[in-house]
Amino acid sequence: MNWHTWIPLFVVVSSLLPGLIIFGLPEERVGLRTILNLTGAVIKLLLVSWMIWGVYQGDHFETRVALLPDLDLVLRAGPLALFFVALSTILWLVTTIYAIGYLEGSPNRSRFFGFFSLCVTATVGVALAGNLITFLLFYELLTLATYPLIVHRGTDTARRAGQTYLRYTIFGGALILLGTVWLYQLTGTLEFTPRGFLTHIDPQHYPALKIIFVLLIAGLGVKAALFPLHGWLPQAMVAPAPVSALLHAVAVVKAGAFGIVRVVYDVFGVEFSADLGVTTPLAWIAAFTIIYGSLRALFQDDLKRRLAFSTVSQVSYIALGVAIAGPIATIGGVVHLVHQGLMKITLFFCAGNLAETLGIHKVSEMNGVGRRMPWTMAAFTVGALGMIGAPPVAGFISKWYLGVGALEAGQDWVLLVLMGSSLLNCAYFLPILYSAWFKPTPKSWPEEHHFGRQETAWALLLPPLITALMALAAGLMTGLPFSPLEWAKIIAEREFYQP
Amino acid sequence: MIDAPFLLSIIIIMPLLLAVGVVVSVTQRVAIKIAPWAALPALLAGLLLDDGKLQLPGMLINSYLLFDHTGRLFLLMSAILWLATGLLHQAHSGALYAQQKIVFKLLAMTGCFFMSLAGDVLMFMTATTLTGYSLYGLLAQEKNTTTREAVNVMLVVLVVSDIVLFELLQLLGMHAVSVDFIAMRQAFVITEQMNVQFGLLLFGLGAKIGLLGLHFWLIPVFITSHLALRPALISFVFSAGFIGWLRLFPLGEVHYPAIGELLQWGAWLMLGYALLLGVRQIHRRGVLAVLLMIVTALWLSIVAAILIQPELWLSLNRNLVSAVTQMGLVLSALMIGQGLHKHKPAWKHRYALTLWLAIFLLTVAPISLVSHFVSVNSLTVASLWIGAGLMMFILWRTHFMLLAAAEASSKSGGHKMRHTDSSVTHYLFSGLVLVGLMTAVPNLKMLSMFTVFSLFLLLGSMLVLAWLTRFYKPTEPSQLMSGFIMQQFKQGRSMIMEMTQYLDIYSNRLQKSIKKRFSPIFVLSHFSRYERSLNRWSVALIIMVLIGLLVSVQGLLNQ
Amino acid sequence: MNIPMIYALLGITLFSVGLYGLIVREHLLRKILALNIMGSGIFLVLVALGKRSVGDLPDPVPHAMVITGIVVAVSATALALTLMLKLVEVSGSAVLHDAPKERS
Amino acid sequence: MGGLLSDAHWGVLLILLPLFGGLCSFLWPGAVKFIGLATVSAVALSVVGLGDQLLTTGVYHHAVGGWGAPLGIDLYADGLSLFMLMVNALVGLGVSIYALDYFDQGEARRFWPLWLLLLGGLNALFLSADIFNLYVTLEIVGLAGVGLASLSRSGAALDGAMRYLMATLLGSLCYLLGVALLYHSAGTVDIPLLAERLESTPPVWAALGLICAGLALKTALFPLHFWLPKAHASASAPVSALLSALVVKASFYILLRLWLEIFSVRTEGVDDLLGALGMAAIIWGSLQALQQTRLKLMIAYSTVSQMGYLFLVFPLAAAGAFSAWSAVAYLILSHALAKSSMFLVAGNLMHFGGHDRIADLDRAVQRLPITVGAFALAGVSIMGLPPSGGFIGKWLLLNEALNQGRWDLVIVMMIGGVLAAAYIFKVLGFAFTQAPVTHEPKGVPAIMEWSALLLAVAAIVLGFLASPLMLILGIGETVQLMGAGQ
Repeated sequence: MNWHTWIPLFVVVSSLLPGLIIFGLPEERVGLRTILNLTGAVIKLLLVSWMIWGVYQGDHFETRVALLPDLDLVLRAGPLALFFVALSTILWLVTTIYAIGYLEGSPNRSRFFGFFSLCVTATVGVALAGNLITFLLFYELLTLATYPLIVHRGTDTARRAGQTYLRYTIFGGALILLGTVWLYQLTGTLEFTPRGFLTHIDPQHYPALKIIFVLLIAGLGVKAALFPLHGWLPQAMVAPAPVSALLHAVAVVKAGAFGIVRVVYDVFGVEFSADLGVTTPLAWIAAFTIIYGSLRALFQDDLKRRLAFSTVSQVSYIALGVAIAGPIATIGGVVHLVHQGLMKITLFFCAGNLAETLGIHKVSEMNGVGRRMPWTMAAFTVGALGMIGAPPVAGFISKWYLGVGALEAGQDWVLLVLMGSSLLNCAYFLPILYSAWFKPTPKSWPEEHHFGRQETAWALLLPPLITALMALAAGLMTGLPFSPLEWAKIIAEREFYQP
Repeated sequence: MIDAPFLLSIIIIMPLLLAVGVVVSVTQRVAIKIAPWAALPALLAGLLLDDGKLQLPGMLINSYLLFDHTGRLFLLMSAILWLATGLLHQAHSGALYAQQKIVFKLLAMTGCFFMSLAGDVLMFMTATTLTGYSLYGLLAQEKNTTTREAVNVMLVVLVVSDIVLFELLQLLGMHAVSVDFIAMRQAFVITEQMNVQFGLLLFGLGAKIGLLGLHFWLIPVFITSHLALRPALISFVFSAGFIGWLRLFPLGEVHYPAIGELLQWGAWLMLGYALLLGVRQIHRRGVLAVLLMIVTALWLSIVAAILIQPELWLSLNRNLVSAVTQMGLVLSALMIGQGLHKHKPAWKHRYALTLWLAIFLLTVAPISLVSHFVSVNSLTVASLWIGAGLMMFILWRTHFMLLAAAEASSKSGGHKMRHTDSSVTHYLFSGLVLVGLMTAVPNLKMLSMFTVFSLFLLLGSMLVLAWLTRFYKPTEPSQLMSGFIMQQFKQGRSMIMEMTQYLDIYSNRLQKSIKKRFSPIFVLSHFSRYERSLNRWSVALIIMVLIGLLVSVQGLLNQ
Repeated sequence: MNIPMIYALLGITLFSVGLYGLIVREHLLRKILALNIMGSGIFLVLVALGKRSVGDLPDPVPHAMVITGIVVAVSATALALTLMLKLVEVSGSAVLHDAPKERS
Repeated sequence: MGGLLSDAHWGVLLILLPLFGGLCSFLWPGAVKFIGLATVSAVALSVVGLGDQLLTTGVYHHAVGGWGAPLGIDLYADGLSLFMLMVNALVGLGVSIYALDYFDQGEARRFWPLWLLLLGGLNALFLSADIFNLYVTLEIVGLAGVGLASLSRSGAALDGAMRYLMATLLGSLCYLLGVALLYHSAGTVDIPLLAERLESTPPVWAALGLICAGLALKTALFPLHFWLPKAHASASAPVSALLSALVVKASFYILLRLWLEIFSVRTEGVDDLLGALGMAAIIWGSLQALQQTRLKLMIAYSTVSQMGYLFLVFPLAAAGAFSAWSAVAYLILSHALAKSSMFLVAGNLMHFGGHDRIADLDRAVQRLPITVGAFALAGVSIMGLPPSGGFIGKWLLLNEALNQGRWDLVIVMMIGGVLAAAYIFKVLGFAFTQAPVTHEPKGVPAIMEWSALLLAVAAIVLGFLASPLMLILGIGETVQLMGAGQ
């Protein structure tokens, strides 16, 4: 009974099992539900850290289950997979605490937490997938698990937002299915191999490979909110704050970006896709999305919609990093996967706090919030500065590597895009900070809840602070061996550019 | 001297710990009491510690704290200035939001010390941003809107200059082997598009020290900043501006006469503009902003000279740094002290004496550097002398104007003495000037007899000139340059808002019409009519017969 | 054209007459009658084609099939008639109404 | 024990048991529920026995009454028929458990005998080896189906049943005429013998045309689907589940079986015609389903669309690849499970809210979580999203279509999947929201909810059992022959 073959499966099951049990729990069993949630999260964290330690030593973790006679489901824990799994596990633990606090006293929480753990199972599955078919399976499971969360409130707007979400993601899923079958037809295998498995395909198939690349990237682009396919993200903000925090800042959007990284590096191989000539259009689309997302965010008065458009623009950094096809740019793109997750989830937590404690949803209502809720706004400031790329917080490292990587790959125009996007980020984040800290507080808040001496409930206040500190630490302590940057370097030289 | 580089980290950790102490309610009272003395460890370290390097394992990308001659001098300057700020703050601190101000003050202080100790580029960028944002937090506490606008403009300029600097570092990063200053300087030397990078550097660092064209935020901020924050402001401006030049730009290693010439003429232009602005400026602190521009002009002319003859730099290095710190100290002394004579008529004579000494020190700093260039570059010598003269003229003129104003107010029934106890300010004023004198001593030794004589000659002539022009008052008061910029900014913003509103309305209308015409229900209703026809018996059965026939005919055809 | 072929053709004509009747006639009783006519047409075809083997003994298999066919036809018609009666009882008319104009 | 198991005539048992059970339940109405369930589970066990026998000794062949091929009736079971028997057993078991609580005493007395007779007819159909026997079993199934459809005695049910009766009778009569012509030209009705003797003469082609038309009408292929929505929507829930999942597939099985063996001398024309009709069925069925406001009508039209998928195999099978056949078998099984579960869910919702208007499914998610969960899982299989059996079928079909470069089939399958997602999620969306008018709900017994969930979960688990099922399909040389032959 070699343990190494079953750990990836245990990691996936460790959130699936509590989820299924929670579905069965009646509404009032709050205590049991919290225990189940937290134990699931802690177990997963322990397993993941064991695997990280193992992979660091060079062990090999893989679970293989036969699906079709010559095609089987594979869960493999490579450095890239663990990178994303670690992110989603930590943030799941934090978001569960936040969700428990946020949904205090709201109806049908068993259903919410059930689907919540299903979502995390799907995200972990997406990360650990060893071949394209398993990736597709968990990718579609992610769509199915997130739909009920978006429609959780049960209002008509929620239903319509759910419909638009589905229209995009189901369409994206169909594209990926077509691409995968066609690829399977051409190559006969779908296993993720470090530098792509398409190099031996004879050239007369190259036009077909180009179309497959477009199909796969379009399908993944839906979830990664690339320009034409990002429409669903701002509308999905109707979901409760923990949903928009974990899902639309970390799980769903990152699954798309992670998928793009997987396809470009492990299916096509970055050199092969570069001389196939498909990476430059992807770079242009990603660049355009960065600018477009920031521009749209500039004029959104609703706070969560502004954050949503900022997510649209920030996630395209990863796509840009991948599309530049240089080793340093890869590190930048991959490390932004974690940094953006940490920073964005802090911002969404704070937005949720403001909505929950003071009933503020609009940016114009945020005058003087810094005085009423100093700690939340401090976390928000750290997140916002990170997004702008101000040095102490994590954002600037990924921008640094992206910039240097772009120059090293000879694509100087990327530097202008990065500069423009930083300016636009300042333009839509600094006014918020200015009005929050320095404008006088209004006489009364829309609907204010008092939580005794501290500004808001512990469960709501702790998570943003934790993630803000993590973002700060990821920025300052990048030299440490297990920091996101070092791990991104391991990924780059182990997976993508081995000589 | 103690050789213990690990002590360097205390300089940074002490203020941060205090900041946390202020925030946490339990230790709040104690922390607020200690806060003003937070700069003490930095001062002691500056005096006692040897030069050294402290590797910070985890921090950023293999970054380390560097403590060398320039670092020491700037650290000392920042420490003194922040000590002054702490004391002033304690004396004048308003009750409102004291806690928030102290936190921002401690953070800004950490940033300033970080700047002088930063060993690598990213650490330096972190320090600049940290100081910039926390200083903005401090300055924006003011109530009146003019201060708010001025400080907002300052923030915009700082942020833009940071981004430009970040891009420059990325351009250098491509060639640099690692992130620290030495590697960056090498990269600067071997790059081919030198003018692009020098332009970025000029823009990035110039924005902070009032380069011509980026100077518009200096005057309003200097005028409106709170008394206690002025030394801090000077410390930030000098560290962010000049340390960047000294550490990042490979002075003495790159020979670039073309840019040198251009820069020299630029310096001259700045001096001329400074004269024009100085004369029109009647506010005593506005004048000091102009002085800062003159200092920058002199700095650029020196840099131009070094670009033309790189070998000058070896000898010039130490004097230049001490001259700059000396000017910084004296400038901050003037920032606090200039309006003091109104408060304590009794101390009038002591005040006048220190003021004269301050003016003398400020002007002697550039002159002391003349000896390096006297045989080499006449243009630089001329600009140094002119710069010194200009400073003297402007300072004297403001002094006389203040005296005239004092007499006028004393005749009109005595100006009510402001209640704040200004003794602390007095002591700090004279203290800063004395420290300035101490830093100037090594330079003064270099002065030849001839230069001293010509200096006094210049002093006398400027005195007379200032006395003559003290009655000339510009017609309308010096309008805040920043106001004009703010209007442009506001109009641009409202125009963009209108345009997007129009876009939104138009796209909504387009969407509605598309939805109505191609909505699925509309299209599908066509199908339901066909469906009903299919449901009739006769149609269905005819189709069935057709299919049967079709199949059999198919078979018969290709038997 | 020997005799059995004629009978086979007659059977097929009966089948098509029945089919026409089924398609055109509205009333259910007529449709059931039409079905019976089609059934008997097919049985005639079966019997007619039965005379294949050389000897004068006819081939027994089609006869077996016809008997089963008749049994099936009878039971089907019985079911159809009772269903029609039930339909008349419930909806008053023995005509299959096409779907009423659905309110769109 | 192994010995007894392997040589017992499971095939005969499979036919006799349901008939015997039907008679008993007719004679003793009091214990009808017990007899019914016992018979259905016995049938399931005998299917397992037959499966085991087939796996050990290969194809099962039994001449009924000892008579030889030309005259007597043979029973024949290979991989494909075993697969269909499994479909019968699984769906039958699920629906029977559901029906225990669904019918009140009066209706139960009439439901069980008819249902057991239907089961007997179906088993006989899948085991028969000659085309006339297929006709007889087809008739049994048709009449039993009409009887069941008219069970609820409402006006709509009777109207639907009548249409259904007319359609099935017309279909089987055409089929009988086809059989007559085939007998005339080949002198036998046994399928293997027919396969050797047939050559392409005019009567054979006429027979082919008639059989295709007749069976297409009974399988409700696109233009001839008029009778299905009304019949299936108005019948009571378990009955419509049976009709949609099993009866419709029986005639498709016959067409498949005949196509597989007799019409080996084929032309592309006919394949492509059926393929084109199949594609049209997918698109038309989904579009109609999108428009329906009532849940059961929507599910019925979804059946029309899903049947289209099955017909896509004919153009692909011209090359006789094994994966095309396994894809169809897989699609049949997963569709049967998913569709029956959906109809049972519709039954639950009718029972709960008194109506099945989709727009007024107010907050069904909180009040009937298991039922809506079952609907979602079944929907996943219908849409062909990964974890489900439907996905495997779709994957194999797509693979085969791409292999032969049939891009039209690929595109239509994609559009079909997306449209299916549209109408299924429309229902799920309304299940979350609050309906304008709320009425007091009636409790739904647990067995009914859990049986629906069981069938839906089976459809999902099917996705992971691909390789063993493929093994079963491989028994019997017919499918291999096709694969190996061409």
